[in-house]
Amino acid sequence: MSEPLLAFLYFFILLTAFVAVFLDDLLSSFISLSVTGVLMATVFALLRAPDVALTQAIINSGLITSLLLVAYSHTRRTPLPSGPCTACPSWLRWPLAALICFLLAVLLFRGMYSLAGERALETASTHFLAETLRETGALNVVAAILLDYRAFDTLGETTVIFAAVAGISLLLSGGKHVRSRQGLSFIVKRGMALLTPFLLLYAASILFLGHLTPGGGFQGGSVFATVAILICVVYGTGFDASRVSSKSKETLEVGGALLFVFIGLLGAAWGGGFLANLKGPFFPGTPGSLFSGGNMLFLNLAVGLKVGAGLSSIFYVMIKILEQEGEQ
Amino acid sequence: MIIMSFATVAILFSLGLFTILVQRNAFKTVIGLTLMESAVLLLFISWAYIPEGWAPILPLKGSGVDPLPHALTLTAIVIGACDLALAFAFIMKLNGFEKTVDVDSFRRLKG
Amino acid sequence: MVQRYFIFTADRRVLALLAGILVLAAAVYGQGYFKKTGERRFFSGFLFLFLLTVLGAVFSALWLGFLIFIELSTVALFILIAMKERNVAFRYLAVQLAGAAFLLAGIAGAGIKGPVLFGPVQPPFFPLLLAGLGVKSALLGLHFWLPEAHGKSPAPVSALLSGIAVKTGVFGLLLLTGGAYVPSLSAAGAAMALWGAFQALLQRDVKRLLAYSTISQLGYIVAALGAGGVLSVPAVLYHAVTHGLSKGMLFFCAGILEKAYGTKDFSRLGGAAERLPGTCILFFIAAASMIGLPGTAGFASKALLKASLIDFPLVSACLLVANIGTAMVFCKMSAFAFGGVQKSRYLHSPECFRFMNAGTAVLAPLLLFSGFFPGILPAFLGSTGHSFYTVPKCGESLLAAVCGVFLFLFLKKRLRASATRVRDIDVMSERFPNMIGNGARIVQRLQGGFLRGYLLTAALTALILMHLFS
Amino acid sequence: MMPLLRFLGSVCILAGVFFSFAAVVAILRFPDVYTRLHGGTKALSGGALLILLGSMPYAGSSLGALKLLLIAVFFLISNPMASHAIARACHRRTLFKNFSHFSSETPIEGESMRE
Repeated sequence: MSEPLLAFLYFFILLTAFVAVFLDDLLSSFISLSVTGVLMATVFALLRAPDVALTQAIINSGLITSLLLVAYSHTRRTPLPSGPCTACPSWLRWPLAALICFLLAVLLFRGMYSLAGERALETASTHFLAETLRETGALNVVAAILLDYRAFDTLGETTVIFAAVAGISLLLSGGKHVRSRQGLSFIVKRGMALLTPFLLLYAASILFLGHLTPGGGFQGGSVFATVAILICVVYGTGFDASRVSSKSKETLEVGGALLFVFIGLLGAAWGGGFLANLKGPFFPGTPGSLFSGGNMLFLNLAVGLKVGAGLSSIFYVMIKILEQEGEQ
Repeated sequence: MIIMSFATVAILFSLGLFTILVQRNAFKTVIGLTLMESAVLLLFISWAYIPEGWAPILPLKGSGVDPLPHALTLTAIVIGACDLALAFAFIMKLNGFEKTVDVDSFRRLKG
Repeated sequence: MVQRYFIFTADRRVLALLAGILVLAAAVYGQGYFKKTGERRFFSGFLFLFLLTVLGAVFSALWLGFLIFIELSTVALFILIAMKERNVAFRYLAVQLAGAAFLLAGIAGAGIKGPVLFGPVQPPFFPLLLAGLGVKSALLGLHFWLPEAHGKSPAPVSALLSGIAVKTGVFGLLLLTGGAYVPSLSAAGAAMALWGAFQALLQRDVKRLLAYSTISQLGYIVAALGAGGVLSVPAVLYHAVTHGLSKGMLFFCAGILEKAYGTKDFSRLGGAAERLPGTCILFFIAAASMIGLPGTAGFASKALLKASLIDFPLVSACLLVANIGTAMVFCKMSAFAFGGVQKSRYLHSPECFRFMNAGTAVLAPLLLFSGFFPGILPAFLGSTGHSFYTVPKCGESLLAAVCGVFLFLFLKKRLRASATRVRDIDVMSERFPNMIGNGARIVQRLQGGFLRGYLLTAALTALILMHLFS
Repeated sequence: MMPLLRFLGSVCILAGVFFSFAAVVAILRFPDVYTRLHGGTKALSGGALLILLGSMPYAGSSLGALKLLLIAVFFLISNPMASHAIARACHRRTLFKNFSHFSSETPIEGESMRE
């Protein structure tokens, strides 16, 4: 493991973070934030965490930045009142905050330093690494943990996404969507026409091979959402709305969640308890083949549906508001 | 090597907190939040790394890296993304009311 | 189950007897005091609930049981007071709950190893329990709630309040000290006796006068309690009983006066003797017992008190002076309330007076009976062989009464509806509400609504704590 | 055979690094959006392509090398497209009115998506 490369990456992460914080121009601080995300993804990859790197690259540096830009372009920013902030003068606030953060950093570092002893695998992890193939038939241990050993938490997680989507569409409800919106130029449209199938293929591969190679429901779903956003941007919301209406997005989302619960119930039906793998219709199959991880494939599909539809409907709701702004 | 990543985590986290404490723009607060969250992610992963470990994909070529924190981090990233999206929605809504993005102008929660 | 949580020893039965009699008298009195039948039913309903909770408190074997039942009795009293004065009731409840907080803290602390028996407690938690019970039994510094609670609540309720509620607090103190000698308590008792009598002399309102005299009589009890020794338990309980009965009668008479003349102020009271002869006689019986004239229960309990304070000359001297003061107080009340010319209109309603007089009359024979046979109650409590009617004791009490009367006649003009009011700590209970008011204003200024301000303070405190404890 | 390929690969990577460096200089030095955009994108796509191609022999399996090639192709398609979109957006926003001598087609109203 190359030590200097990691040090270099850490330095750049901190550099871009500082830039993102102290730059006055918001747009460029957003971009440097996404650069931090990308660098973080490379660090994760170097630290032997491919799944997390993939997710980080897609969600934190991809989706979040696009949502950030949409939110930024929507809010009408009247210039900040330059007067001294009334709560407490800035000359007092900056040093005080700096002191607090420095103390916090010292404390955190001291705490972590005492932790940094010799690292050995705990019992749980050794069990996971040794038994996953036999117990779940999946090759990707992380996906096995997520979808088999701790499937219930993943269900909880999908409900969190559901809650976020519901919250956002509640907050930003109202405002109708303008149909006739031309997208970008002809060249970009044709280019996208060429690229979209490959993107979709890539998303499907992440989704369905989640239990074999790094990937899974969340990453696949997010890539689908990104593809939806790209189409929305390139071809304009008119084209996109006629293709996949918001109603169908909702049904997809709810369908994903229900599929997840249904698979869980299937496990319970065969006496294995809610979300039990390798029970009834689900069999371990030959490791490495597509239908090998018991119900993990279908769970991935359910989560993918949910996350894809959810995130794209978030983007869709935000976009919709924007269009309404554009009209006045 | 671990010490270096722990140092980065500490600095990144306190930087995020510093942003939230100092900056008056709501978007900068969101940036601060993102930094703090990614610091935590980095802590998880660098804590899970074992020097000669391989990625937790079977069949393992050598000793594996600790897969449990990876699963936790995955969940953390997704949930972090959700609440950031909510934060954007809040900012857009508040901007609708207050017509500015200055955090000090959101003073409805008075004592 | 009952055996483990409740004990029925002799001293608890005495207090329960007192509570029972007073509640019975109050029930009869209440029929006359309240006009509307709804109020009467409501009053007697909660009255017996109050009795139940007091019995629970008195008989409980564990400190926790005692705390629970005493708080229930506070709630019952709160409801009874709230019939007439709502915010007084709230203040009373607030103060009592504060006391209960101390009590609970002490009990929790003491009870770490196991349920704490209702008795002496290890040193570190003694002050906590002392403070909690001090609020309940209106010790010197903690008596600010008593004058206001007595002054404004309905007559039967204030009779209960000073007759039983304070006594359960004192009973707690008795078991807390468990016969040990606590110098601070006896000093506090003497001081309470003097201060109560002094303040009572200067009051314009009948009920506040009686409230302060309750405080002075409590001073007697607490002094005996602090002195400790084998005699302390019978002396404390005997005086508690006599004070409960006579103070109950006095509050009933005050209630009758209030109903008859519609006022409690001395300046507008007067000439009640020829209008309410029965009440006047009952008043004199109770006053005699309070002063401790021979032949009444007061004399016997005061003699027993003096016997238990033999080796504390200073304290007994203070109590003698307080006794003179008490005599002056009741001369003042009889002169201004019953004697003199009638100043305000007399609202004639014989049937309600019949009930009220009957209620008061229930208590009178008990006082006289235990006056003529003083040895019965101490014998019941297990300490016999006291000679009550000896020449020096009678001489001493008569002397105190006589010079009390002469002093009053001498100072009569100054004590008439005296405007001079020595500020007492109970003024604080009036300032209680607006203290909370400007507290809220300070909080408002602090919470300016700046989210970052909140975060800054939160982060700072979190950090300091982490540094302290890490 | 493999060491020769490795040598050629490293030469390609070095060329790629030089192109990236040129891109950075271009972005810093050029006066306005269009020239800066043009310099940045062309050099960058050139640099990234070269690095990718150069690292193909270093990839573990031949499948890995194929994947790198795929990335290069994708990069070749998307990068110019993106820069075209940005340039057109800037033009239609008529950010630089003083460059009116350009044959500006009728700018379509409505806010374009800022990417």
